[in-house]
Amino acid sequence: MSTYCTAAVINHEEIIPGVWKIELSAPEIAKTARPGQFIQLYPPDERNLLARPLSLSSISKESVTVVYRVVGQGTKQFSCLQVDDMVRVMGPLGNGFTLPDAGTQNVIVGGGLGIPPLLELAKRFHENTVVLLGYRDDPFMAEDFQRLGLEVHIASQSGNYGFHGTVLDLLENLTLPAGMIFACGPRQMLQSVSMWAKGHNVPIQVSLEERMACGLGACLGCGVKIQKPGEQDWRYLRVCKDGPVFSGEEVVWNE
Amino acid sequence: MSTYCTAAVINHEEIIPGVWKIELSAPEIAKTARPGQFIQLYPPDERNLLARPLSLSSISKESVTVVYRVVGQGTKQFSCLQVDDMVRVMGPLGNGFTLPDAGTQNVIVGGGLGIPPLLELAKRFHENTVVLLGYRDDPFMAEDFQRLGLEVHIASQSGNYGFHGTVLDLLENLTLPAGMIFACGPRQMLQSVSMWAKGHNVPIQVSLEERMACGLGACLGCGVKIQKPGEQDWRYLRVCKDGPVFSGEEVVWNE
Amino acid sequence: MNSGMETTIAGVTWKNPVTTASGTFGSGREYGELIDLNRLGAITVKGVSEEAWKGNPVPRLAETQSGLLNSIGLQNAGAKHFIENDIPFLRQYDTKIIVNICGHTLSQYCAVAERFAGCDIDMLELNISCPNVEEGGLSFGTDPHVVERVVKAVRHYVKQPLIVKLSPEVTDITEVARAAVSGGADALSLINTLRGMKIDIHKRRPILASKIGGYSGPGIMPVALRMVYEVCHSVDVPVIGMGGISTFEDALQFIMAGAQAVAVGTANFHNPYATVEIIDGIRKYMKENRISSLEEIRGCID
Amino acid sequence: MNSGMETTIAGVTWKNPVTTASGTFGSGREYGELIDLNRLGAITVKGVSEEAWKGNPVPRLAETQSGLLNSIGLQNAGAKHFIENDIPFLRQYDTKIIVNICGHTLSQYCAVAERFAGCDIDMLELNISCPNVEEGGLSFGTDPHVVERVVKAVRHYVKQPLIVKLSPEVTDITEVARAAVSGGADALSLINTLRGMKIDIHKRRPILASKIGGYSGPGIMPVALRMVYEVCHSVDVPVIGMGGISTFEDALQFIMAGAQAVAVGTANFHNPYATVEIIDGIRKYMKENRISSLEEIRGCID
Ligand SMILES: Cc1cc2nc3c(=O)[nH]c(=O)nc-3n(C[C@H](O)[C@H](O)[C@H](O)COP(=O)(O)OP(=O)(O)OC[C@H]3O[C@@H](n4cnc5c(N)ncnc54)[C@H](O)[C@@H]3O)c2cc1C
Ligand SMILES: Cc1cc2nc3c(=O)[nH]c(=O)nc-3n(C[C@H](O)[C@H](O)[C@H](O)COP(=O)(O)OP(=O)(O)OC[C@H]3O[C@@H](n4cnc5c(N)ncnc54)[C@H](O)[C@@H]3O)c2cc1C
Ligand SMILES: Cc1cc2nc3c(=O)[nH]c(=O)nc-3n(C[C@H](O)[C@H](O)[C@H](O)COP(=O)(O)O)c2cc1C
Ligand SMILES: Cc1cc2nc3c(=O)[nH]c(=O)nc-3n(C[C@H](O)[C@H](O)[C@H](O)COP(=O)(O)O)c2cc1C
Ligand code: FES
Ligand code: FES
Repeated sequence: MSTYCTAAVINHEEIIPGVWKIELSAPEIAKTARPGQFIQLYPPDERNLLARPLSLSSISKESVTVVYRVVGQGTKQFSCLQVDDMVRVMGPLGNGFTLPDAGTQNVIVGGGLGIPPLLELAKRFHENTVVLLGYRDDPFMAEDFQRLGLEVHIASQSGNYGFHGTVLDLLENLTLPAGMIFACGPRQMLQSVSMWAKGHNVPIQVSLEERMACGLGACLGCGVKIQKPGEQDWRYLRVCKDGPVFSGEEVVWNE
Repeated sequence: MSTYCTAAVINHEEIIPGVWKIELSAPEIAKTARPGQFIQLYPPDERNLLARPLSLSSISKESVTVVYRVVGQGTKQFSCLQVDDMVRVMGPLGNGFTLPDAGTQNVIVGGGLGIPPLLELAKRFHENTVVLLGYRDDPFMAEDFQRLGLEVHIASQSGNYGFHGTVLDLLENLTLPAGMIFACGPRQMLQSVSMWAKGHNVPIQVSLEERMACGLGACLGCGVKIQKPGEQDWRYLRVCKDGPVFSGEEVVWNE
Repeated sequence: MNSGMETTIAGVTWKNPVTTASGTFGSGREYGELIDLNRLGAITVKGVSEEAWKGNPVPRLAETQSGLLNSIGLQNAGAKHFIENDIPFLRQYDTKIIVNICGHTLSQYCAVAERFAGCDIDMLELNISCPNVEEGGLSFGTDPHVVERVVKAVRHYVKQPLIVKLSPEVTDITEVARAAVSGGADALSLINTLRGMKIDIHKRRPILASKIGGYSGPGIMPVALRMVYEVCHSVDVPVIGMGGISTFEDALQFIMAGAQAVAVGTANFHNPYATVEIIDGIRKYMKENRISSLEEIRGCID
Repeated sequence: MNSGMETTIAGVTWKNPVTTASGTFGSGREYGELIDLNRLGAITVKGVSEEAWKGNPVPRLAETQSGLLNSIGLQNAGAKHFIENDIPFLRQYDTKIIVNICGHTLSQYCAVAERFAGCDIDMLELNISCPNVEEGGLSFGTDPHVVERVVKAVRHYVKQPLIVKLSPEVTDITEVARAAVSGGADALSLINTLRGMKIDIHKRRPILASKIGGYSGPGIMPVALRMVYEVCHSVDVPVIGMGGISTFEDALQFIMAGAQAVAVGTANFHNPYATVEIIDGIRKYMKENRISSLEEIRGCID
């Protein structure tokens, strides 16, 4: 069940240049939200008709937090929101991650802005979990994962920080066999991690993005090619309703 | 010469319910502004493309003041402006009133929201001036005229205040012969005052309104039917550039 | 109790004049989580074709200033799936069901119309105006002669009152409207989207994978209102007006222009409560202006 | 010094690809108080007819969401007045002069074209697409056969390069574009306004005295861009794109769609500096993206 409401900004800070963390007071949304779900946040300038989908980064009793990068008109406007400003929001939306059976060896794989959406998931895991974080350059939010007491490995493409390489390299170097992979990040990364998972026969859940209008599953704007086992051909499922989390094996990657 | 700039709000108050007085810091505009001229004020919500024309009510060295009634989307937005907010403005625009020769017996006739635009004009007169103000109901800004030491007569249609009637009744009751009439108010009132002036052979300047786009004289959106003495037919002149002040005799009233 | 908002279109009485624009509201299921579907005069569902259609490649959506471009391409699971899943769902609610149908060829149109003939639905809307499919769709909707022929052919299979949905992409909308009526339309709906484009100047390519998409939202409303006004003055069948309606003021403009009812599309994306807020707003306006029936203001613009 | 922004249209080289849309900028005099007219690639003036035209009744303007309706009705003081007053004024500036001409009848079009034949102007723009006059205007602009005939007839009297301005109110813009070219157009400009309407629900009447007016501004841009893209892929003459352009990003979209130049109209009302800000913005984009000539990006959308 999702809600549409006007929420007050409780906290808002720029965590690294161009990337903001915003906490919204939205008890109705927080109540039922699960890791991997997202909200639709409406830009204050009404010339922008469409809400922007942003994944939940953490969920508390009364509030939800998302982390976003300023990329265009909508996120630019969000970055101007002040504490106590009101903003229209709808959520929680989408399926979220399916939590594994206890005892599964979880591997969380995040790249760039795909990292924050994995934090709430990581909070649900207390053991048997390795977190692999890939950055282009300087890292952010790594300490949020470390603080959970999980095993965290970091890679950066620039080599400025942690391992000089990608999360795929980190995956290759895993010492334990992975039982389930949870991945969020650029499509390219999700594709290669899914290929790796397929090759190693590890089930994988990936969180995808696509442009959205309704966010509810009604407009069919946000198609992703999915071919389920046993089906003869792919068909478009909806990122907003059938996802954003899909089984990596079922995604038809080659576009 | 007019300027287009962003001006800070210096003062803003609701003087009677639904009517606001706003003072803008705009030295460039104030420098050359004359009584009877107007500004174009741009609504903050960019879905409203067009600026709103508002007549100058008073002009100081560094600032200009306008008084407006909240009637629609644009003026509603203006009423939400706070002191220190910035707003886009263009001005001064239009011709303004032509000041009479010294010694002329001036009659200033204002009705409703047509009253504030006459204040700056009244300030330029120190004697030989009668001010006739007509209200539907409760009066506003009458004291601003009284404070100038001019002879002020008030009428209200409700009879709640002053003379029970219209400014036309006040005109009829004038004891001195009028030398020049300056009028601003609803079109209906301007028409009847112009008829009166014609009948009494008194020259009259009226300030008119029409919907505007450019405000500069370029788009020909703001036509008013004018027939100048000696011309065979009327033609559309521009309220924004050729007016807003016209000779009441030259306006073709019957539409 | 009579609210004064009841609206009869081709013999079917809606409790109020507000429906949803096809394709923006699915079959109501998703928005039903947020609003009470019983409130709606009718629900017009996403276009249904005889067989399932895959739809167009993504990205399928592009936001423009005060508008939206879409190139969904009428993705749908086919008539059989719809009949089994959506009609029973919709019948739980006290609202009329309007099924929007589409096809690539005339025989596909006829087949899907025929399939719905025996179904428990209230009205059928024939979409001959979708800009997002290669064959059929728009090409059927722009030439008055073709329009008349297509409507006549499909009409033969239709058992419910038939609404024909017009494309705005024509030189003279009244000509097409008259053709649809003489082909047998019981009512008309307009407008479908205008075709539009948006380019990403940094990536130097169109935002939509299909390059061109259907333009909807507040940005098309002046055109939609003008066309509804023109059509209402040209034909005698009732008109369902749509195109950018987002507020009750917008809806009333269409009704004053002569529309019997209105549909709300893109506005749902901007405000999921749009439909019910519009219904409430119309009621409030009627009360404040002592209007006891919409007939008093409908078509008051001559 | 070559800025990379020089644009040649039908043999006339503008210093940059930005002009004003006819009717939104007068003859430049008024905006000249606020901006330096020397900055503009060209100035396209308000439509001029052979005799003076009174124009339509007021109100002539209605604001819509992200748009504007106008029904000026081509009010102008006639060709003689224009030639005596405006050409000498404009010639003071280092910019090209484009005169937009209109008529009620074919012979009026020819007469005004002939009158400008001997005048010191750079290009002539033939407006066969104005929605706001009863005769001529739009009716000349929608039927491809009529378009070809009108252009051919007027062409005969024209001495300067001839731009033909197209109406968007047609089923297939490329058909009309090809007709104009085969009639002898050296360049095309598009789009003129779409026809739209707005109703005051409190007064229960249209805002415009003429009821229907021409719709312009950001709300029409998706349609304008799509049409410019389609026309650029259908004819070989240069195209001047317009319709809602308000920022340099908008202008670049038209150039990437294939436009040789762009015109800025309604945006002037929202921001009198729009034209010069667009020119500066294009220059900045070129610098940041190491583009030395607009040719590198023009028409990059295939
Ligand atoms: C399920 C989901 C979860 C997401 N979670 C996050 C997150 O946690 N943090 C984050 O920074 N970003 C996230 N994104 C991407 C985010 O939605 C876009 O960056 C954002 O919409 C851009 O909006 P804008 O107005 O700034 O950009 P503009 O380019 O001005 O937006 C124009 C239109 O395109 C859409 N759009 C642009 N980029 C994207 C994109 N990558 N995905 C979907 N729509 C897009 C916008 O929503 C808008 O409708 C998520 C996307 C999806 C689909
Ligand atoms: C020269 C001039 C001076 C004016 N001075 C004053 C003044 O000092 N105080 C004051 O309260 N009002 C004044 N007005 C009227 C004022 O411009 C309108 O009340 C205002 O534009 C309404 O804007 P809105 O967005 O609230 O209304 P809306 O109805 O939402 O506006 C829609 C459009 O119609 C235009 N419009 C609506 N009413 C008028 C009108 N009466 N005149 C011109 N355009 C209109 C708006 O500018 C806008 O473009 C003046 C008008 C003119 C032409
Ligand atoms: C995402 C989307 C999908 C649509 N799908 C359909 C459709 O399947 N059948 C149809 O007849 N119209 C379809 N339309 C057109 C709408 O029903 C409506 O005619 C148009 O959007 C104008 O109304 P609006 O501005 O209120 O959205 C679609 C519009 C949108 C935005
Ligand atoms: C107030 C106004 C007056 C116009 N007058 C003319 C005209 O005289 N001749 C003409 O060809 N086009 C005229 N147009 C159309 C514009 O030149 C332009 O084609 C249209 O407005 C789309 O561009 P825009 O959205 O940038 O304004 C006029 C437009 C407006 C808004
Ligand atoms: S955004 Fe509408 S179905 Fe996903
Ligand atoms: S508003 Fe443009 S000429 Fe007056």
